[in-house]
Amino acid sequence: MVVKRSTERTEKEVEYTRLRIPFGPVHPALKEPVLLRISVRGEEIIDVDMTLGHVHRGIESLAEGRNLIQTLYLIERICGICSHSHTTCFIQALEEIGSIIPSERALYLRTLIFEMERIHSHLLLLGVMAYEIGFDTLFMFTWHVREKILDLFEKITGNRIHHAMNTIGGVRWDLTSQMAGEVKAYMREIEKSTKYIHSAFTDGTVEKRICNLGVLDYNDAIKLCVVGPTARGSGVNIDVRKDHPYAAYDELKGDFSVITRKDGDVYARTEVRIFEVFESINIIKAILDRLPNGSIRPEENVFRIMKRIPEGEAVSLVEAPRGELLYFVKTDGKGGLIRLKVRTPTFSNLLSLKRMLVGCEIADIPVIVASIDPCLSCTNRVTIINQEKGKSKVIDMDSLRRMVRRKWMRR
Amino acid sequence: MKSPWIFHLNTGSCNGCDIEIVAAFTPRYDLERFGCLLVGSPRHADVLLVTGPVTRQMLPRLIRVYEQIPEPKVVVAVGTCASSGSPFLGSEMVEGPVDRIIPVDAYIVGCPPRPEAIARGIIMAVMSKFR
Amino acid sequence: MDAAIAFLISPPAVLLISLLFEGIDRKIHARMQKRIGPPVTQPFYDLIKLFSKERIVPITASARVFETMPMIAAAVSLLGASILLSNILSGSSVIGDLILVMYLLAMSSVALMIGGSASGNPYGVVGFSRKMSMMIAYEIPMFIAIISVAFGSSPSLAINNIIRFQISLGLPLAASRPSMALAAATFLLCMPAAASVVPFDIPEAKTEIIYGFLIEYGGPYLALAKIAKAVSNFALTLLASAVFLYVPLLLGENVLLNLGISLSLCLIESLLIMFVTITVPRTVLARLKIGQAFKFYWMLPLILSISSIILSSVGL
Amino acid sequence: MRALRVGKMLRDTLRSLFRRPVTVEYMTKPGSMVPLPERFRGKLTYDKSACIGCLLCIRVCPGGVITSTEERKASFNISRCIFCGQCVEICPKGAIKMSSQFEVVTYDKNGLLIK
Ligand code: SF4
Ligand code: SF4
Ligand code: SF4
Ligand code: SF4
Ligand code: SF4
Ligand code: SF4
Ligand code: SF4
Ligand code: SF4
Repeated sequence: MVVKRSTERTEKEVEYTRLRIPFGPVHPALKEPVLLRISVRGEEIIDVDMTLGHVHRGIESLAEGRNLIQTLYLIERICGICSHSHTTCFIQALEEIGSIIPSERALYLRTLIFEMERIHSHLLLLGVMAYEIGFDTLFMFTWHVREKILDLFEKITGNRIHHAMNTIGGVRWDLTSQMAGEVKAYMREIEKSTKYIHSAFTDGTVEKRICNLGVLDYNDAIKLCVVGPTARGSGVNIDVRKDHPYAAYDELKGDFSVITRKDGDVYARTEVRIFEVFESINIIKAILDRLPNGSIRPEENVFRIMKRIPEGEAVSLVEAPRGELLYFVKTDGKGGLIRLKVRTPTFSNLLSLKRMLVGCEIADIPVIVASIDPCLSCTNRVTIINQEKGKSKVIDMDSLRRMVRRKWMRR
Repeated sequence: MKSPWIFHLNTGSCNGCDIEIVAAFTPRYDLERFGCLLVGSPRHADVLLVTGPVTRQMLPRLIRVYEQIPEPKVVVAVGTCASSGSPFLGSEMVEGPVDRIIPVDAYIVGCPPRPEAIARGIIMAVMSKFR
Repeated sequence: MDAAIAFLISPPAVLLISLLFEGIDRKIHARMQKRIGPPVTQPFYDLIKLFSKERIVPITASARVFETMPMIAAAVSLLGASILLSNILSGSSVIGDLILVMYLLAMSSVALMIGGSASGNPYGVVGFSRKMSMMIAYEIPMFIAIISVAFGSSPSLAINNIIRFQISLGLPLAASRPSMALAAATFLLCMPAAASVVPFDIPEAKTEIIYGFLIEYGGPYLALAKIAKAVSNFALTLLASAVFLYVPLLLGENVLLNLGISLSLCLIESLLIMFVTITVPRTVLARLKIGQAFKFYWMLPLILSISSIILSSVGL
Repeated sequence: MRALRVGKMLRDTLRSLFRRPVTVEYMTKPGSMVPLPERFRGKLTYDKSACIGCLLCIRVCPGGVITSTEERKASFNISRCIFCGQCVEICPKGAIKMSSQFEVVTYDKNGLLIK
């Protein structure tokens, strides 16, 4: 018994020498709420504990009570950064269930918006990265470049963020030849500016902050099932666009390559994103050159089309800017849904954070967290409990309570 | 008042409004022209920008942040989902809209509103409160 | 000018000028980022607003320390800057010398630091420990540089003696001897850290620790903290321009005799120094980590300052 | 090499110091704003006389904006609108249009009802 008491005391002493810092849920480095409870000794991180679910809105269950067209706009609002990925993924599942084949032109336009969205998302993240390391000027410059893409979105679809481009069986807005010219001209400018941003990211003080930081090696990347640029930054060659081509990617396969880097650090992930912007520009140029003619959507109104979708289920995959996005859709045959399940890329990537963070400094937290590009509005739905490493996993009262809450959340 | 300092709270938004708020501070729109600053601590803030329909988990935080802001303060609901909860109304997880929980001085409807509209909303809210 | 009068008019003048400087800094910063930026008078609006706001003392804070420290910080830095300005105005060195000014300015940071860590917020505590390491890193080279200057000129620590020494030399101090040039370089290198701007704003990094020790301060307390910062930044730039590069002497006798012109020249020069040592670094650089900043300051400026003192002791 | 890159940033920032800022002086200079494209989806307008009361718009609206009035016409609560434009698309008579008004800012949500 005496022995036990003494161990208790040393544990208390350990508790005493470290400081617990809550990172979030409301933190200027994060635009969205997540709570990382971080234990530090001095500046060094010794443990990370995550709590999610702050923006849990119950979208899946809401969708199950609405008709398909309403759901389309609802799931667009899962996220404002890759809204088009979500709708595309959902629509593809519906089209598969209803055996509706969109026209070639529609598929190309979908792809066009998809790649523009990737550019916008990557530029956004590069800006955020700069902001996290205190480089406000680079942040301002990057976001200024990004405005060009948003202008294009507004011209083509009528809104800067939620494009509402997809509809069942096609797309809603056509690309006029004048717009095509504008897109081309803007792409040239963006290419130039992105080169500039790249050179700024190799600048001395920037390099100091992001090289050899938050390393996730190849094996860990495989083990933790990370996806998207996070995985590609660790040398894992996965990309849904190549592996399971959808939309028009089958025909565009030759126009882009998958960017991978071996180092697995923050810089590698950043660089992957920078070069993906160039690849996206290549894809867009190819699309503009080869855009087929034809109608962009079925003539019938959406209710007719919704009626054509029978009871059935489908799984659909797309490569969102942050990685593989998966939808499971089960329709009821009456224009509604029985079940919708969304597996988002950030959700797969978040778990790798602990591996990256432990051993780094407080100053690195925002940088590392930003490097997996965690936008959490789609991800916030589970509670992850990390007990102290090296000890057996204990379920204490607190985590039990959290698990109960998790069950209740899922209802 | 010529220096509204802004604290932005995401209560379950889709990011759309959040990035537009940040965009409003970038060179193109430059809210700092009006003396606005995006601050990171509610203690420094005068204006609370709320985005999102207020989820159950964020409800207590919203109240706490609201209380942490020193008087006089202004609350602006940015976006449709903060103003009225739509399209997330009906979910068990959503407690909003914002004005059901704290008093709101101005609503900016839009999904997301353009940065210009956000600027106008902030200025309008500040003017109504501090005249 | 009479020393007493100079000392009386200095504090409001210092307050006015330092806020104006901050406004100019913010404007230039914005323009360098391709935006319009706030009006130059923005810091005044900010202060007026902050003073009219509610006072909140967090329950976790030890109230008395939390409340008094910003006042001490503002008062002390105002005092330091006023001593400096009134010395230049009056042309005599009755009140205070270089060491006192430096000490008062350092003390203002310390006061803020203590007040912030008394807020009970963990970020405040991290801010405290970061500021602590930063101060150790930059204050030592800075003080060595000052001492080297004191040795090198006459030797004296009184600000006016140094100015007069420069006039008698007919050269700004930094241009007079290699040792003095090194001391000036050290001082200027330490400026961004002393002003706590990017890349050395580590103790109040917004995205990392949310302003560190300022996190819980709001309303009037924050206003006082802002004053303390603005004033000590101004004092540092003025100190650099008066002690190391007293330019009015380059323009000849008549300028030197006219207090108004030489003072405004001095101010313009400090504005330039502010641009070079505060505005530009914070615009074109990214924030360093505490270890990197520490390494930087213990490498270059420390070596510079020590070699300056060695050189000046051998009379170079 | 590294120093050169810092120099580049320095050069560009200094250059922009002497160029005109890119800021659009919205609200401070009358008439200056980011141009609105033709397709912009702004606040709805409703032509009651054209409406035939088919109520299709109610069934597609994801935000629950539209309700039917007693005389079987539509009534819009714009504070709930997410500007998707689906109602415009479905309406057989073109009674609903999207204007270019993008500033839907209000002190009072009740002012946003369109009948
Ligand atoms: S996981 Fe969350 S967001 Fe998704 S459906 Fe369930 S409750 Fe909604
Ligand atoms: S959900 Fe994640 S962990 Fe599960 S199989 Fe897929 S990638 Fe692996
Ligand atoms: S990962 Fe999720 S939150 Fe992030 S952009 Fe994609 S959908 Fe949005
Ligand atoms: S409950 Fe079981 S199946 Fe579900 S996530 Fe946990 S371990 Fe996997
Ligand atoms: S636990 Fe099963 S039912 Fe619940 S959300 Fe996860 S996958 Fe769906
Ligand atoms: S109003 Fe629209 S864009 Fe804004 S947060 Fe809500 S759903 Fe997203
Ligand atoms: S769809 Fe058009 S015609 Fe039908 S009710 Fe609505 S507004 Fe009237
Ligand atoms: S634009 Fe969309 S949300 Fe607004 S009323 Fe029409 S269908 Fe409803």
